[in-house]
Amino acid sequence: MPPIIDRNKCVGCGTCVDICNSNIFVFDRSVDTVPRVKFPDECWHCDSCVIDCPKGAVTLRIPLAYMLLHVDADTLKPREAK
Amino acid sequence: MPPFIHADRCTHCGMCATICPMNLFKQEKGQVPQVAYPEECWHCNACVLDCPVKAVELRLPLNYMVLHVDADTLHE
Amino acid sequence: MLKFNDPISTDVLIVGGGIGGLCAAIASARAGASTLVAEKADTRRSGSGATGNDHFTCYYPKAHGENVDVILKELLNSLLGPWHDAKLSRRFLLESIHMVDRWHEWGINMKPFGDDYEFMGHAFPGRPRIFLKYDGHNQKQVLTRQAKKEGVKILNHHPVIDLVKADGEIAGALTLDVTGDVPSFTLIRAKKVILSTGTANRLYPAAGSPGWPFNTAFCPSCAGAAQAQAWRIGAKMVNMELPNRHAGPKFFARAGKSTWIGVYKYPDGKLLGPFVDKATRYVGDITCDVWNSAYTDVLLNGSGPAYIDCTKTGPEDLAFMKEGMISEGLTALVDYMERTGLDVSRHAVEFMQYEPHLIGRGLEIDIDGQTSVPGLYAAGDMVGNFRADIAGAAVYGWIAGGHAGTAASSCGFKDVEHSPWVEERAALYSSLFERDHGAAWKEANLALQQIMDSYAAAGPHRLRSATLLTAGLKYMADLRKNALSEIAVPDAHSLMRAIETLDLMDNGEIIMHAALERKETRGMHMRSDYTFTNPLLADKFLNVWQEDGRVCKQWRQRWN
Amino acid sequence: MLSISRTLEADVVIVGGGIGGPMAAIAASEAGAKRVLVLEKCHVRRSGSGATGNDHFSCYCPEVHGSDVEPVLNALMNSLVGQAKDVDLMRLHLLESFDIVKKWEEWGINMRPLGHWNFEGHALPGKPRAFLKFDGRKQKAVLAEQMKKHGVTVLNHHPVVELAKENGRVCGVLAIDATKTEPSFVLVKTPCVILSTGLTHRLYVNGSTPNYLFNTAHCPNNAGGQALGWRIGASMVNMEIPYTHAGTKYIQRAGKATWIGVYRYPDGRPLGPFVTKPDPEYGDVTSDIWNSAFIDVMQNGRGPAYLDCSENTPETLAYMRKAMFDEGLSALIAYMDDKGIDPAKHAVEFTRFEPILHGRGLDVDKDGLTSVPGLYAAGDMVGNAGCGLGLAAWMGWRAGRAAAASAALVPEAAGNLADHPVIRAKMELLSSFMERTEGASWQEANIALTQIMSDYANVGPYKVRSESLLNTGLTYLAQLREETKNNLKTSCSHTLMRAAEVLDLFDCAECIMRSALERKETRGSHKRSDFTFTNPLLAEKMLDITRKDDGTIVTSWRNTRV
Repeated sequence: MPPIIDRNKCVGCGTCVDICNSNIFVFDRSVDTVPRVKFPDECWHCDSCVIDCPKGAVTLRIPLAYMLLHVDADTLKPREAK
Repeated sequence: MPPFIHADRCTHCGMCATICPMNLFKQEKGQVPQVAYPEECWHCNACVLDCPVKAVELRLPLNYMVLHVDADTLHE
Repeated sequence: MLKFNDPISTDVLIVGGGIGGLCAAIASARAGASTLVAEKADTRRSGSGATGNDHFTCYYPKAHGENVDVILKELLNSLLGPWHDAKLSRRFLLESIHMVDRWHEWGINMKPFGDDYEFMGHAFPGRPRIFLKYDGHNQKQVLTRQAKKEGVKILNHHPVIDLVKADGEIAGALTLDVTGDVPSFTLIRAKKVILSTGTANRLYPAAGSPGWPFNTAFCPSCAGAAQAQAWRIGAKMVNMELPNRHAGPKFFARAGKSTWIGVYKYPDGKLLGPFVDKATRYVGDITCDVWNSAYTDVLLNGSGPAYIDCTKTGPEDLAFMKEGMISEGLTALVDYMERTGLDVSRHAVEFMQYEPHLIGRGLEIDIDGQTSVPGLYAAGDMVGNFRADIAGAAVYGWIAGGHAGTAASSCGFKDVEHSPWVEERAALYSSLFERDHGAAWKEANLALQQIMDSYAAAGPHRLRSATLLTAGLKYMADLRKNALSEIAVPDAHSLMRAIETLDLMDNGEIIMHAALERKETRGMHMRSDYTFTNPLLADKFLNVWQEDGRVCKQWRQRWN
Repeated sequence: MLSISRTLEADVVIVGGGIGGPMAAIAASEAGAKRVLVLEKCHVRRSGSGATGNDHFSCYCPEVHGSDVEPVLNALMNSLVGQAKDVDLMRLHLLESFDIVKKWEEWGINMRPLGHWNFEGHALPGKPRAFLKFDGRKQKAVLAEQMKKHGVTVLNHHPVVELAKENGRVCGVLAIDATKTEPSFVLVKTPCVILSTGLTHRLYVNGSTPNYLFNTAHCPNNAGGQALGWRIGASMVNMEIPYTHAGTKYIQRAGKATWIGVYRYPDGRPLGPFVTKPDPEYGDVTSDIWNSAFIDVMQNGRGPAYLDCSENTPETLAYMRKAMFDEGLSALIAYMDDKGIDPAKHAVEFTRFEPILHGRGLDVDKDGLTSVPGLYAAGDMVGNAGCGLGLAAWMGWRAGRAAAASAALVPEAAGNLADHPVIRAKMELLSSFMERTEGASWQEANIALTQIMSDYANVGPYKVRSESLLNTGLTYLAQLREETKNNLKTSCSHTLMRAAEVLDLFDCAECIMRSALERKETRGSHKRSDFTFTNPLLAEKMLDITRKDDGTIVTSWRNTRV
């Protein structure tokens, strides 16, 4: 669902907060040195934060409900070819 | 969605928190119970019925609206 | 009442800092007008083009020959067609290559494969290809940088929430400052206003994960602002009742289906479509663009599901596909597939038809991008009588920007501070913030989606009718009354989302009024009470607009 | 690993303190069982679908129906609770139902609100009425009080998450102590377990408010209780026969027979052939019989369909309103009053809800005994005789008595439950959810499951099942199960309880899909696109499905008992 910020890598530059496509971060430096994802279910997974983070501190977790449905392609062989 | 507790009337007895069939409430000692899991409310009204001082009000989410029309539109 | 910041004046105000908005801004600045872009997020990563695109519709005489009408026919047969005023599409095609040249010059790599433009994807076998394949992964940064270089001022985190007229002409707009936790208003006085707010999403339940309104193929922050705001000041709408549905991976909704290079298959390996049995980087499997409901049909008739199978695509084309996905802005999808061990050389991925959204549906514009409200322009996906996605937004943004920038020099500012309309709208929005407890905005958005899905559904498996649409309009009015009396927003961000939801309700109503008027079945607008397609309406468009509180409807001839 | 806060012993453990559970507990203690323990995931005074009331109790009353039970049995079998049931159990239920009703009245539940035995609702015009109309407002408080009087031990806020079996017989249960934010485990050694966890919701995308998991007709807290029996080898039946309820839209609430009115099209024509004027005795049974009516009219464009109560007399409307309080609909009434929605002036739209496991699940004999010795079941999660308040109360009573007798004959179970492999594995899995710092919420997993079920195992008339769709669904379910085990993160005892429910729902889903694959025909709203006929050879058959101890799953057809 939301971006996950690795506290060890994050330097608190706030880029992700600025450029987020859906404005889902908040960053109150008096409260924490790392931005907080305030509206996780509004993340659109456009990856901007992951790409633009200078320290590669952000990873994106795709919600289970967005799982990518796939099968082994060899199950798709036409019957006679099997 | 969730029950709403009128803090001014609440006596912190914790009745709503104990009997809720969905376990929605969390209560610190001597505090007004908090609704911890609002989207799990089933609107069975138990908290409203069992609150000794009628301090609990239930609000249905907007998208639970009851769709209705004027009955006379059905009788030409 | 929320605080009003000091008002701002600018010759041309651009609403929305996406691809259309930034191109309009550059053209307006080049025409010598002071230009301001009001963007709800940050123009470096906002809108559906946030992290990239890879297809730019374009007419390139060197590749396509001298006759533009051959390419125009191809465009109207593609997924972009067929609801176009051809006059606009022809002008778009003729100016498209110049826009490509400018993008390349500014630093967006329009020639990623060599020294000339290449056309790939969204193509029928044996027919001219009209989609230039480019690498748009940095397009928003480049356009932002170029706009600033040309003197454009950018106001991020300031969504426009209402347009303001003075004696019948556009006079400016009301914006919401969402930079802090507490919202405030900023009034902008402008001689010309260009709307460019993108597709309208979150109108229908998300097909992949209903109840999760942000699982959408296109940017979910784009929620029909242009259509709703212009509707509220009387602008003419067109084609809102003709549903458009995209398709792509399931359940994670993502555009860019033509970036996948594979063929669509049934579970038993039989090919889904009649077009290709092997996909290449030049010609993929067009089945998905043409047979839009394929993935729903196979679920409903039990023969499904349907998959895209890329295992026959050679290693170079698979590497090319992955590069294409990065250009198209699908890095989140690529990372997820790597993390979960999903490998397109071994796995087939199921595809699905997405929910209806508005793209190429909305404001009626003339040849220069002007709407029916003097001084108000529109460019991009929220235009109703012309559509060409990224390229359409860029080219018509450029046309509208140039026209508005030139025209602005010959007219003055009008008063917006004492407009009763601004007073009324500001009071309404403030009331949502001042309520201390009540409904979350998301409840209203989901209620709207439920009503649209029940009473204004899109075909082919769902129908509309006079009774359903009438019930839908009644329930929408009930919802609006409940929402305005119950929504309580805790902060600026949530107020922005609540306003988006109210805009979506306007869009929903426009769709239902128009669908009631179109007494026929056409495309995915399918009436159970009129199951035929009326030839008399083939060359007509339906205009819908508001005049002093009344909804007006009129058919007009299409402009060829 | 989470700590084990308590290890207990009991003669009879009852899982679920709704309606069937308390009746089983009272019966067990009356039949001589010493240590009767009820484990309830919330609080017995307001838990389960009967939390704030019910108003229909399936019952045969000789004073009203006469000496022959068969016509009443026939009416019950044709009602919404009679689909795919063993006739012998339903007959036995009716024959013993009046004793249960009199017991309830004796304990203080108002079974005669009008002063006489009044049978109303869910009835076909001209046919005997099989549902006693009563006032269930206080039923839960009364049953809780009776349990106390009978010395039954009740542990509230103790959801049961796994059962254990030793040489073929049930030997204990694993529960979570959810009384505090920080969860711990509770182990109970017992030779007899009675499952009464109610019907299962949250398997399909919500019918009215997509993915508001808790907008359900009955209590959505009950989710997957059948799986507790399934995992230790108890046979399940009728899982593939869909059941869908209907009612108001968009808030979904049971109690459609409490409304007194006529279903109509927008132009006023009655929807069904049964009544043209509101009739308190029969109601409009269209919504029970024509199950897909409300979505048919949306699909063909002639809708929507409304329930019109405006032609009632003021007295009938007052009576209807009072009955709605009996049925536990006080929240709905408060909302309608607040919004000015008045049944005298407004017609309310109805819709069909998403499929649920109501009267679908464990295969039991006349004493509620499942295929696993020592394991009993009562209520809506029984597959061949569940579905409804009256059946839950009756079978709970019989199961309690049978369990008490069985417990008396069994020596003390040896061995330590904590070392039992199944119990240990479950404790390790649930602990791993608590220890994870980043991860998925239980809602994501539940919603992903509803998406899979709604695309690959949905119900007719507008959705079909097929071999390719069902096999695909099983493939995706396996992926989701794996992904959930590796990613789920819970933060407290409440969310851990929900996570355990999701794991149960996964098992129920697998059961539904495997049974649906086996039933190669179209029957009711189980609609196969690859077998579009109804097979007469299966008319008197039921499909049992069982999970062997080695994990293999076997299906077998048996005759419906008549």
